[in-house]
Amino acid sequence: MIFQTPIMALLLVSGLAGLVALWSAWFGLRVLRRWNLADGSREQLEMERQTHLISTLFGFVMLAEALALLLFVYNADRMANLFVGAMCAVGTLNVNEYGFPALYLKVATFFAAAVWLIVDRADRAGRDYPLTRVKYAGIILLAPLILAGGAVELTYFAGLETDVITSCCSKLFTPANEGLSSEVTGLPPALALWLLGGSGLAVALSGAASLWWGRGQMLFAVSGVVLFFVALAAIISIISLYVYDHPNHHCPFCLLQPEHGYYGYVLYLPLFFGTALALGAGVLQVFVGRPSLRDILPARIRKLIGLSMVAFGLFGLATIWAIVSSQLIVFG
Amino acid sequence: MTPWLRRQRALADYTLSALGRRKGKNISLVVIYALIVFLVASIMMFSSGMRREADLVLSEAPELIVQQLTLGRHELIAGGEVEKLAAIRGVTAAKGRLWGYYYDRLNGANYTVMVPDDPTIKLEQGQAILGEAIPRSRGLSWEGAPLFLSRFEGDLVKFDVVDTLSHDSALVSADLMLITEQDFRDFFGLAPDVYTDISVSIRNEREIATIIAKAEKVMPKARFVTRADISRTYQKLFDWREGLLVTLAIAAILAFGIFAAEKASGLSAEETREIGILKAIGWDTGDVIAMKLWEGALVSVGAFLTGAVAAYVHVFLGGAGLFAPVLKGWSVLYPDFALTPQIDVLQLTTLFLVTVLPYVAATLVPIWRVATGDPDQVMR
Amino acid sequence: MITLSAVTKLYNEGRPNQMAALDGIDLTVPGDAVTVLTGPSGSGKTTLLSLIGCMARPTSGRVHLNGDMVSGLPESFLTGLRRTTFGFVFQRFNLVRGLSVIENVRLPAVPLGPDHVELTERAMARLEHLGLADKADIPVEYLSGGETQRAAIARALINDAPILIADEPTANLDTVLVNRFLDIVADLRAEGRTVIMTSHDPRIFTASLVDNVVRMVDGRLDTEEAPA
Amino acid sequence: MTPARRPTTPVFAALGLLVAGLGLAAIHVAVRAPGERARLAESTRLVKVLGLTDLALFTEARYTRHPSMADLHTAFQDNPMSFEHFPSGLFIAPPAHLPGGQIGQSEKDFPQ
Repeated sequence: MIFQTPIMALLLVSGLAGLVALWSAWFGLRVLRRWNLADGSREQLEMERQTHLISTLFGFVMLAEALALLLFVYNADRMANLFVGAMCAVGTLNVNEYGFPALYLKVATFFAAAVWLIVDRADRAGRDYPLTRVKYAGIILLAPLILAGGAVELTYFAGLETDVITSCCSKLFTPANEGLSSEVTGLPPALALWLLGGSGLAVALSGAASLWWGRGQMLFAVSGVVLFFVALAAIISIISLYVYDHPNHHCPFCLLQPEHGYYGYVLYLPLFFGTALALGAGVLQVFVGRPSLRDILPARIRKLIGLSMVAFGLFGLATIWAIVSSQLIVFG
Repeated sequence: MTPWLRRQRALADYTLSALGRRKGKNISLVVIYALIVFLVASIMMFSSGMRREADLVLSEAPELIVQQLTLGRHELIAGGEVEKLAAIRGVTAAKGRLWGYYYDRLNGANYTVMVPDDPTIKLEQGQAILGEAIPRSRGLSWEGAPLFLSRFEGDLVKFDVVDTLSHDSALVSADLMLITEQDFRDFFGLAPDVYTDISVSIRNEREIATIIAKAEKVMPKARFVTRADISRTYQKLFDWREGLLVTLAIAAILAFGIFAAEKASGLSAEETREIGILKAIGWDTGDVIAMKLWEGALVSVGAFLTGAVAAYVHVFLGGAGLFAPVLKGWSVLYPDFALTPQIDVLQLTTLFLVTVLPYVAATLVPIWRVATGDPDQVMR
Repeated sequence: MITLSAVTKLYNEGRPNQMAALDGIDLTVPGDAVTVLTGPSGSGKTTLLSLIGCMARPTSGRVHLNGDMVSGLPESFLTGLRRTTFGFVFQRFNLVRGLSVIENVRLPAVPLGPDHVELTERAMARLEHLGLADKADIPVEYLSGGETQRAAIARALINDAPILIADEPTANLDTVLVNRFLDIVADLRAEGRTVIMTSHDPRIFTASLVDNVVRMVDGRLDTEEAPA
Repeated sequence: MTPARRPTTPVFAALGLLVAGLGLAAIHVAVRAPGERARLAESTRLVKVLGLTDLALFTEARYTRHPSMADLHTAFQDNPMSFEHFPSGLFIAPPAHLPGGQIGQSEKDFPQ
């Protein structure tokens, strides 16, 4: 079952990311023990130069993981007709119990790597590398995440049996079923839209506050994350209905199909980027007091928040457009 | 242009000037790389084209085929079974199908002989409708040329060719020979009330499993092939071949990457010195890494784009000429078909990951080794 | 002005072949002057020059550049500082082979991302000034010794660095070329640049435009002959 | 002064052309789509009318002509010399000492 090009590409990415994670975690341990900028010794110099490589490698890992995330969902969709009863990605991911965990770990890796890169760039801007220890402690936490993601993904693909009868989205995402996903589906559309609007407003207000008065950055990050989850819930509960023009089709993956004009990308890409930038801004805000970063960070955080707001704004426009252009009337 | 972009371009300039010093060697490197990408891309485009074709075309195949099995082999099925199947709730219709193979000793080809069961196809006794490849391979070049078939030494049966199936359907009909039921039974010496298998139409696709369960009780020895099974068979078939070939190609790219890594790590003293010079005159480790990444990026992206475009031309404009002999194997009849051109961004993403990633990964570590030299080494 | 206090530089530290190239140097190199480091080979003058030029970090001790401490900076900042403050002319000139003169001259500016046309004009003006404009497009390996040296000087000055650092700039040159080099140094002084070089060539350290001579022996300053 | 020639100019231009090539391919896909739809519709119609189940790609033997109808667990079903179509068959060539028969001839061998 593993003998498929997209699966091989995905495993290749996971394998390489795992290698990078292991190697940089090992290096991170060394940094935590030995890092001393005042020291002019050879070892310190070598460590400083290696940090360049780690940054480069992580940049690649994030890029590859972002592509792999798209590919993972796409491939799940494409393989759906290999499984009895599966009609889209949800069915494929449900073939065994590792499908959805693999997806969640992939998403988590994407956000973690994005935040790490933002911290890394800030660290490089400070004259005394003020965040290096934080950064490498972060890597030691990140490595298990990346490795677990790879391992779960491998288990998932290795356990794919085409003869298993799986549930497809039309079964899973109907309110009658048990479980978390059906509860999300069961979220009343009106409530979902109110929540989405509310968290959007929170993002807009806290973002404006941090851009104009330089405060509320943490609030912005938190509301960004809240918006992310609310938005996912709203996509399943109501937005997808508008895109499909169908009162009972709640699938979050079919949105990515060409039949629906790839509308999912228009929704997900800005949402993911906005959230990653908001998270990055929040994490940087923690370090704003460091002496060597005091002059640099506020401007950077403002920029991140600005970009994040643009991304969230695009997501908002995409949502409104989906509702306005739809034939479906849910309320009224 | 921002300073960042200008810096990137200047780094690329340097990389290219440096590559230009061994022009022949580097160009052949890119060419070989592009060739591998071309092969992988051709395989992927061809396989996915075939998968899609099979998927679309066979979406109208019968919902269910019921076959009699004897000794694990496909057997003729008694006509009485047709009514049993038709009686199951949810079954719209059940029809006995008559089809088989005829080995033509004249040209060594296998024909699929079939009885059409549809009012739109008008056939009289002694007449035949042929698939596109049969007249081609038998050299029946003029209109109305009859087809003579011989079952054994001294035997000759004549069929008037009334029609040839259109070229558009070659992929499913190239070797078909349609004759009437009476001709079929006479030609193959078949008893009057047996069929090759039974095709079953089912109103609601969701009920197929239930219907099979019921039919299994009526016909415990039969085998049931659903439309989904057919589709899966084809998906798997082309997946498998694609997977096998792509694995080989990844191995080739890895070998190629290791070769490139070797080249990068076993850098000549001159090249190491050069990087020392760059660092001494004010390049940062990051600048050197970026410069070397440009080298990798230009080589791999150049090869990727060249390979992908060439593969598109090969598969969709050139009729996948390189694969035809492989696919054709030993068959005499081969449909004259062109795949529906398609370009899939995510397929290109897969191709990109599969071909560019191993190369970049293999060259990254040696690049870093080189980049971490001491800037003051050139002064010693 | 560059100040070194108690600077020590070890090579191969922690290994059996550990060697102290510099041992407790206290030195002030004045700005807006010509300073020559001299001494027998192996006396540590090149190592000292690389520390002054922010090319390497001392194993211990401090280096201040115009009052800012630079010895504790991470390498990337040191590099950034180096490319705007110092221009280097190496003992064997170290031009990149296979590249043309103009490409070589532009190299130190690459990480700064300047406008290409403007940069090329600047480089051509510098080459013009040094009498190399007609050789701009030929590969550096076809240059003669004196031309190579001038190309190296042009490269060192492309970022308009206020301090020129030269390591044995006249090692393989005849008297005519040495005099030509001294003329160039005089020009640079007229432009207000600081020049720091090593040399054991008496034609250099006895030249009238040299303000300062630092003598070294075995990794220490030779205090018997205090700087002139 | 001659305008500076930059090595990236031709290389980036070439890469740009290749990207444009991919773009042209996409246009080609779009232009061909209606005709292809018609062709596929014709095949699909025939499949529906005749109740066909397989592609006529490999006509060597019955289990390659109709993979979905074949008894997949029986290799070399019709002829020991038939070209093995299924995975393991990719690696195993039929024994060379078997009599030649007619298989392997092509239509070109029969000028009529």
